Amino acid sequence: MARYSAFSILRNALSGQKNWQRAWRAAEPKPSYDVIVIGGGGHGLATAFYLAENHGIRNVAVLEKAYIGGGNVGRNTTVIRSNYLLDGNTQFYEFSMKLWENMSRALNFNVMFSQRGQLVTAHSADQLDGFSHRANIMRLNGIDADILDRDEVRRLVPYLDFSDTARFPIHGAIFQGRAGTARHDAVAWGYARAADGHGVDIIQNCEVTGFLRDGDRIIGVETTKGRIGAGKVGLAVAGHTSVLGAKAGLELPIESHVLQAFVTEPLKPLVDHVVAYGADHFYVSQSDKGGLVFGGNLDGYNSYAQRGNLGVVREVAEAAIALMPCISRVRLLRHWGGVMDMTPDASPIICPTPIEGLFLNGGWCYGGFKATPASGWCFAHTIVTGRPHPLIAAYGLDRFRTGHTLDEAGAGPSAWLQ
Amino acid sequence: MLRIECPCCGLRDHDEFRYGGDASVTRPAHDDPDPEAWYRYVYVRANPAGLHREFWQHVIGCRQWLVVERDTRNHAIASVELARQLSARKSPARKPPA
Amino acid sequence: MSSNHKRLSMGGRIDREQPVEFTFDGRKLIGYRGDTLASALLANGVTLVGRSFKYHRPRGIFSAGPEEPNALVTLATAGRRQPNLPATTLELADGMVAESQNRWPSLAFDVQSANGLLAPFLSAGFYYKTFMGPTRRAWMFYEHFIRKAAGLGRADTDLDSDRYDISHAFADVAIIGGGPAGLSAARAAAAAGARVALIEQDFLLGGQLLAEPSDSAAAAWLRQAEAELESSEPVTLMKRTTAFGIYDGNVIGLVEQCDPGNPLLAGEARQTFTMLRVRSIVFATGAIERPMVFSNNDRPGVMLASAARTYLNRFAVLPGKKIIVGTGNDGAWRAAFDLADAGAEVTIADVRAAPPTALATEAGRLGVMVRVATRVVDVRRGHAVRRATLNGPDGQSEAACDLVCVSGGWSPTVHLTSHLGVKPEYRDDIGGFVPGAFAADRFGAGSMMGIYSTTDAIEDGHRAGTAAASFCGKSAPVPAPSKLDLGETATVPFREIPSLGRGKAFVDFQMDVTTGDIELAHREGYESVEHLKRYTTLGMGTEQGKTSNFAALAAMAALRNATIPETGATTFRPPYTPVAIGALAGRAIGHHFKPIRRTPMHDWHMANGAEMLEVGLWMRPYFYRQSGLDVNDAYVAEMRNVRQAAGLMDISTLGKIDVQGPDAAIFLDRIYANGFAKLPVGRARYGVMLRDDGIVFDDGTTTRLAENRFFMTTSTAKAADVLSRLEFLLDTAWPDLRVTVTSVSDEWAAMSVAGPKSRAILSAAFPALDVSDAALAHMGLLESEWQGRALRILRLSYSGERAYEIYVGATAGQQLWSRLLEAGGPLDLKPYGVEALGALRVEKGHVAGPEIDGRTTLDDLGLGRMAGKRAGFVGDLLRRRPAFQAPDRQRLVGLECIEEGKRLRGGAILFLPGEKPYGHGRGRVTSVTFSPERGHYVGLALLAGDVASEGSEVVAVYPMKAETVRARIVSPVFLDPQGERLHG
Amino acid sequence: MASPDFSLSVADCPLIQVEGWDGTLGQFEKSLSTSLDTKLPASVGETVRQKSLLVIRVAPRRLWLALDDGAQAWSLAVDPDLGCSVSLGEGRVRFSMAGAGVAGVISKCIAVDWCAPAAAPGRAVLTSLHHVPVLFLRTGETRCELIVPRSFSQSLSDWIADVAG
Repeated sequence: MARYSAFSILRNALSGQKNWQRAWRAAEPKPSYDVIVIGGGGHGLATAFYLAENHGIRNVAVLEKAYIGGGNVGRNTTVIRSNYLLDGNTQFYEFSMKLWENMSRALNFNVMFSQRGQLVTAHSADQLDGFSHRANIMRLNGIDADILDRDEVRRLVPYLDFSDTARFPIHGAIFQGRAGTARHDAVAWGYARAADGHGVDIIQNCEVTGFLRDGDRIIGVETTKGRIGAGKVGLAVAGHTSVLGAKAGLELPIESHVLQAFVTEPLKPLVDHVVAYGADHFYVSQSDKGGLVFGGNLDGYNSYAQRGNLGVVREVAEAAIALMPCISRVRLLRHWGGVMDMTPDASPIICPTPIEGLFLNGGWCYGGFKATPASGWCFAHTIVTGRPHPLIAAYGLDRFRTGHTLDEAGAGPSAWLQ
Repeated sequence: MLRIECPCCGLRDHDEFRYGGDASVTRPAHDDPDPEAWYRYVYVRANPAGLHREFWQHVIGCRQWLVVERDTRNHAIASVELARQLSARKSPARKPPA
Repeated sequence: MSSNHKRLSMGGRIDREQPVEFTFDGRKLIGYRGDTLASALLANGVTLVGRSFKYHRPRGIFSAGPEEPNALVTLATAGRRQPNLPATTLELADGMVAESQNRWPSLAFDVQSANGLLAPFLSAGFYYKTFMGPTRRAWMFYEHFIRKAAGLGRADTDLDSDRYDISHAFADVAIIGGGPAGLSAARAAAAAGARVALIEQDFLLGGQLLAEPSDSAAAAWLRQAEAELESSEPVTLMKRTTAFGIYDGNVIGLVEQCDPGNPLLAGEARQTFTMLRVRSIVFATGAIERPMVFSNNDRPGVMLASAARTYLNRFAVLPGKKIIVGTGNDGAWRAAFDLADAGAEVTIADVRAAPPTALATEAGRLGVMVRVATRVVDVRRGHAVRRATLNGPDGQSEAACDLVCVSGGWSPTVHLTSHLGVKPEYRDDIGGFVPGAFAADRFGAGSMMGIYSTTDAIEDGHRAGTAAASFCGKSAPVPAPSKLDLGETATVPFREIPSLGRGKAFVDFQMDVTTGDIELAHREGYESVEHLKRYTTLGMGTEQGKTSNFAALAAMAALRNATIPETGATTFRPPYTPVAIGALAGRAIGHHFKPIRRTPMHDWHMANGAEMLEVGLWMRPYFYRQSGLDVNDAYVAEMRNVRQAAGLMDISTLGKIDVQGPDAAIFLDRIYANGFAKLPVGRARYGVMLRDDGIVFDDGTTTRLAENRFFMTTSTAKAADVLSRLEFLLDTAWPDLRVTVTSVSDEWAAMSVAGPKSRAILSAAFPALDVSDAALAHMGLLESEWQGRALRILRLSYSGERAYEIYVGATAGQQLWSRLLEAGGPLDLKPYGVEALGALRVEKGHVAGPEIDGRTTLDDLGLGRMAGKRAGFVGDLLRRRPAFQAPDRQRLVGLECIEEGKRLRGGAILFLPGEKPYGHGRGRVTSVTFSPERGHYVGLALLAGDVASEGSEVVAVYPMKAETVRARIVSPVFLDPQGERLHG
Repeated sequence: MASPDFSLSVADCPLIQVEGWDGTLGQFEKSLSTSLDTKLPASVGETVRQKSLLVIRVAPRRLWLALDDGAQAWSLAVDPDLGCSVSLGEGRVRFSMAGAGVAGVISKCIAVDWCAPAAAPGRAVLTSLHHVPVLFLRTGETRCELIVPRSFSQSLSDWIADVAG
C-alpha cells in the first residue's frame, strides 16, 4: 500500500494522477477465512483492521451487501464526544476518543477529526446541576469537561437565542473541548484501506443470506456469492441486527428506528462548534464544505425505510430556530434517514453470543459513529479471545435479564423513547 | 407523515398518535409469577423488516389504543383495529350484572 | 453599453410597461416585470455572474430554471440576506439587491481563482491523503483555512425580519408540474369531479410551453388551458409553489413564495409552507436538459439550448449573436431555428452523422449552418466564450462565437418519485431514467415518463389525470383533451463520449467535479455511484446535481465498461430545491416555539413578584421576590415561614386523574406497588407506580372519593405518560375491568396550605366548614362547595408540616387563592415557590425527580416496605432481578455536611475517606438544601449499600468547583422522624 | 380580536363527560337517552343538539354533554353499574370564531379539511392545535368553535391571533 502524504500528492499531480492505486482491492471471496466480519460499515471495517493490526489475524473477510460505508457510518451527523455518565460507558467512549485523536495517522488516511468542542445548553438551574454531575464524572475519569454560565455561552456562541423572546432561555452549558466531528466516509474508507493493506478481503455486493452450522456451532455463511467458511463470525450490521440475528436464531432486545439527518446549503463559517439544544431535540455543526449538519429526535416508530417523516422535519426546524434564530433564512439542502438499532437502555451490545462461533456487535442506537474505533478494537479482542474485552464488559446481551442495564437517560425499556 | 385511519376518528397524521410498540408480544397475566415471561414481554422483539403489529393510541383524539399492521419497509398500513376489541375477543368481557 | 441592449423590442412574456430597477454588484440595472434576475442580467449583457466552489472559475448563466449550477447570487437586503440563490429562479422585483459570491476582492478579479493553478494538486479527495502531520492536531490548523475557503455565500447572524406561515391543505388529486402534461392532467381530473391542486414552481404556468414564441399556437393553447383551470371551482392553482418533498401518507411538502412584485404587507408571509394531504398524485415534473462534457464547458457563454430558447421566447433576450449549438438530438435544433429567426448567426454541431433531413431542410431555409458528426470539444478561456473548437470529420477547427448552446439530451425529473423509494429505471430507448413501478395511487405523465412530444404529453397527462381522479372514486365523463402539435420529432439518445480537449471538462459545475476526478475515483476504487458522489462531492451542491448526475454516471459506466443500469442510479433526497428552515417552522418561533401552560393563579403570580420557572410546558412560581433578593435568599425565607407559620403553594400543575368504575379498586391494586383495595372511602394514600421493568415510574396520592371512584394525582412531569399507560393497560391487557380514567388536570385549581398555622387559616377561610382534626384527620378528605364550585380538601403533607391540599374548580382558583391569603394574612400566610417546595421535601426526606430518575427501584429509594409481600402489580417480577439485589446497589441515604463553612452540592460524587477520588465513586448527591432546622446543608444521596452505614463518613467531591466536603451518612429524614409536626 | 373577516371570542364551557361500560353500553345509552330526552349521536364526531345542550360522541363509549355558556347547570345521575360521569366544565374554554376568513385561519391552526363531510356544520373533530388536544366544532358555513384545555387557552388564543394577523 503506497503511503499517502503531501509528497505523494505532489508526485501524482506531476504525473497526471495516473499512478494512484485502488484504496482497497476488489476482492472476491476465498473458500474460507479465520474470521468473517459481516457488515462493511465503520464498525465492521474497524474490527477487521484491529484483528489484523492488534492480533495478527489477517485471513479475514468483510462482507458487505452493497458498498462499504453505505449504512449509518455514511449517514450520521459525525459528532464525536465522550461525555457519558454511567460506569461502563464513560471509559469506553473515552478510549474511543483517544483512538480518534490518533486515527488519521494510524490509518494514514485523513479522517479530518476536528476537535472543535461540543456544548449542550442548559435551560434551568436544575438542568445545569444535572450537567455538573456529568461533568464531575467526566473529570473524575480523566476526561475534559467544563460548565459554562450564560455569559460564557454567549461569548462562545453569540448567535444562539439570548433574546427576551426565547421560549427556553439559556442558563448555561456543559462543554467538552476535545469533542468534535470527523469526515464520516473517510472513516469507512480509511479503515478499509488500512485493513486491505494488512491483507483483509473487503468483499462488496456480497449479502449474507444464512449461516452454516455444524451442530450448534457457526462455521460459515451463505452469501449471494456462495458459501464461505469461517472459524468465527462477527456480526456488525447495526440497523439490521435483528434481520441477520433472526437468521442465526438469536433473540434480541433490539428495534429498528429511523433517525433523520439534515444538511443545509454551503455557507462561509458560521458555527464553529458542535452545539446541542438542551431544551429539545436539536444539534448542529458545520462541515468543512460549509453545510450546517444537524439532527433531532427519532421518528418514533419501528422502521427499516431510510427516510423520515415530515412532522419530524418540522419539529427539527422549529427547534433549530429556537436555539439559533439566524438559521431561519438558511436553506435546507437535503435530509435523509438512517436505520438505528435501538436497545431498551440506549447502550450497545457487543459480546459473544449463546451460539458458538458467533459474535455480536450492534445496538448502537444513535451513538455508533463516535464509538467506531473502540468498538472495532474491543470487538476484535472479543472475537479473538472469546471473552469480552474489559471495556465492553457492561455491554453483554444478558444484562437485560439480570437488570444490569446502562440507561443514561433513564427513559426505560421502550426503545423508541430512548 | 404517516396517516393512520383511526376507526373512530378517520384518517389522521400520525403525530396525533402515541406509539406503543410491538403488539405481537403477549403481556403475561398481571399475577404471572414467571420472570422469564416478563423478561420476554419487556425486552425480546422480533423487529421484523416487513409487516409489524404495533400499538398506537389516538391520544389527541378519541384516546383509544389501536393495533396497526404496518410494513416497516415502506410504512404501508394493512389494517387498523381497536385494541380493546381485539383483546376482548381474546378474553371475553365479564357478563353484565343481572 | 446601453441598458437592455440584448433585449428584443418585441415578444416575450415580460411587461415592457413595468420597468423594474435592481442592482447587481452595485451596478444599477433595469429589467421588466416578468423577468427573472437571470434574464434581466442577460438582457443587460451581464454574462459573468459567479465563481465556482473550489477553483473559483468564472461562471455565467447556464440554465433557465432551478437546475442552475453556476449563477448563484446573494440577495443582500439588510435583515433579509439570502445567499446561494439561483438567479434563474428569482422573479425580478423592484429594489432587488443582488451580489455575486465566493469571490474576493471582486467578481472580475478574484484572488482565489489562483486555485485553478493548483488544480493538479487539488484533485478529488486530495485532502484525505495529506494534512496529517506533523502533529496529531495538525488538521485543526489546516482545517481553519480550508473552512474559510469553502462554503459559498455568507449567511447573516441577524434575526430574520420576514414572516413565514404554515398551512394545512387537502385535495383529492395533486398534480405536480404545470407544463402541458400537468395542465392536461388537471383539466381531466377536475372534469372527472376531483378536487385538484395544481402545483407549479414557476410564477407562470406552462413549463416548456413558455419556451415557445409568445404568439404561437402553443401560447394560445396555454392561455385557454389556464383560463379554463382558473375558472374551475374544484381546482386550486398554486403558482410560485415548489413541491419539495413527497412523504409517507401522501403528504406533500409545498413552499409558496410570495409575489415579489407586490411589496409584503405587515403580517404577510414571505413564504408559506403547506402540508398538502391528497389521495392520489400525478407527477408531471418534466425533464431537465443535460450539458455536454468538453473542455472548459463551464465558461460563461456556454448555456443549455433549451435555456437559450427560453431566454429568447419568454424573456425576449437574444443571449448571443454568433451562436454554436452543440447537440446530439433534435430538440436543440428548434432552439437553433428560433435563435436564427431572431437574427443570430447560428451553427449547429450535431454529433450524429445523419440528423433527420426535415431538420436539415429547415436549417437551410433559415440560413443555419449545419456540421454533422461534429462536436464541440473546447471553448476558449476567459470570462466569456470567444471561440469554440469543433471536432468533425475533417479534424479540428475553430469558430468564433459569443454563445455556445449545448444539449446532451434530457433527464426526466424523477427526484420527487424517488423520495418514497421508487427506484428510477433506465430506458435505453430514451437514454434516461424514468420512475420504476408506481404505487396504485401515483401516476406519472409527460416528459418525466420519457414522453417528449407535446402532443403525446398532453394525451398522457389526460390519461393520468383521469386515472388519478378515478382512484379517488371520481369518474364523471371527461371530454377529450384539446390538441397541440408542435411538430417535434423524436429525441434520439446519444451516448456521451469522453472529452477530446485539453482543459478541464466539467461534469458537476457547482462542485467543480471534472472528468479527471471521475477517472481518479474509478482508479482508486470509488466506483459505486455512492462512493463516486462522496469521494468527488459530485451532486452535493445547492442544485443537488440536477444537471450533472447523468453525465457522471455515463462517464463512470464507460470507465467500468459497464452499462448504465449496471453502474447504478443515485437516490434523490428531499427537498427538491432548498427550503428555508424558517418556512418549515412557520409561526412556531420565539414564545410560540412551544405552547405555554398557565395555572388558574398565573396572573396573580405575575402581579405579585413571582419569578417564574418553566417546568415542562408549565410556568410555575420559582420564588417570590418579596421573600428575598435572589433565589437562595428567598427559598430559605419561604421555607422558614412554612415551618414557623404557614405557606401557600400553587400545585395546580400536578397531574390529576379521575378513576371510576366497579373495578377501580382492583385496577389501582395492580398499577400501584402498594395496595389500594382496602383504602376506606374518604381517605388518601401515597402510592408508587413501577414500570414493567421494575423501575419506579411515578408517585402521587390517590384518594377514595366513593366506593367506585378515586382521585389520583401524579407528578407534573409524568401526568400525560401515566394517563396513557393506564389507558393502555385497560384497553390491551385488562379490558375486562370496568374502569375508566379521565384527565381532570385542567379541571381543578390546586393549592397547598402548609405549616403549623394551616388549620387556623382554613378555619378562617372556610368558616362554615369543620376542619377540626376529628372531622379531617391526616390523610383525610373533606368535600364541599365554594362559590358554587366543587371543593376538595385533602389533608396531605409533602413538607412534613401539618398541611392541606385544596382543590377547587379552576374558574374559582384565583379567587380562592386570594381568599386564603386574605384569611391567612394575620397568621403570616405567605406564598412560596418551587425552590422552597423542593427544599422542604429534601429536609423531610421525600424523594422526587432527582431520585426517581428512571434508574431507581423501590428498594433503592427506601420504599420497599410499601410493596411488602404483595404480588401481581406492574413491575413486581422484574424488580426482583439480581442487579437490583446486589449488596453494593446504590440506596437512598441522608447526608449532612460536617465541615464548617462548606456546603453540599447536588451532583457531587461520593468516595470513602482516604479513597483516591477517581472513577465513578460510591454514589452521588442527588438533592441538597440548606436546612434552617439543622443550620447547615443537608442532602439526599444514592450510595452503595455496602458502605452506607449511618454515622460513618463519606467525602463528596465536586471537581467542577474544585470542592471536597466531608459529610456524615444519616437517615434521609432530617426533620421530625416521628411525624409529630403533621399533627402540630 | 375582531376584524371584518375574522373574530374570536372566548367563553367558559360547561361540560360533562359520561361513559358507559363495555357489555352494558346499550342499557347505559338507553337510559341516558331517556334522561336527556334525545337520541344520542351514533358515531365519534357526530353531534346532537337538544335545546341548550350539545351531545358529542368523543369515543366509542364516551360522550360529552356541552351546555351553552350561561345555560342552567344540571346534574345527571348515572347508574354506577352502567357507567359514570365526570364534570369537565371548569377545565375547558370555548373559542368561538366567525367571519369570511375563518377557513383560512383554521387551515393555519389544525389539520382539518374545512370542506370535508367530517367537518361539515354540526360535526365535531378531535384534533390538535399546536400539540394541544382540542375539540373542533363546526357550527356554520363561516363559523366554528374550539373547545380547549384551560391551562393552554391563553397560549392558544395568542397563537390564533398571531396566525390570523
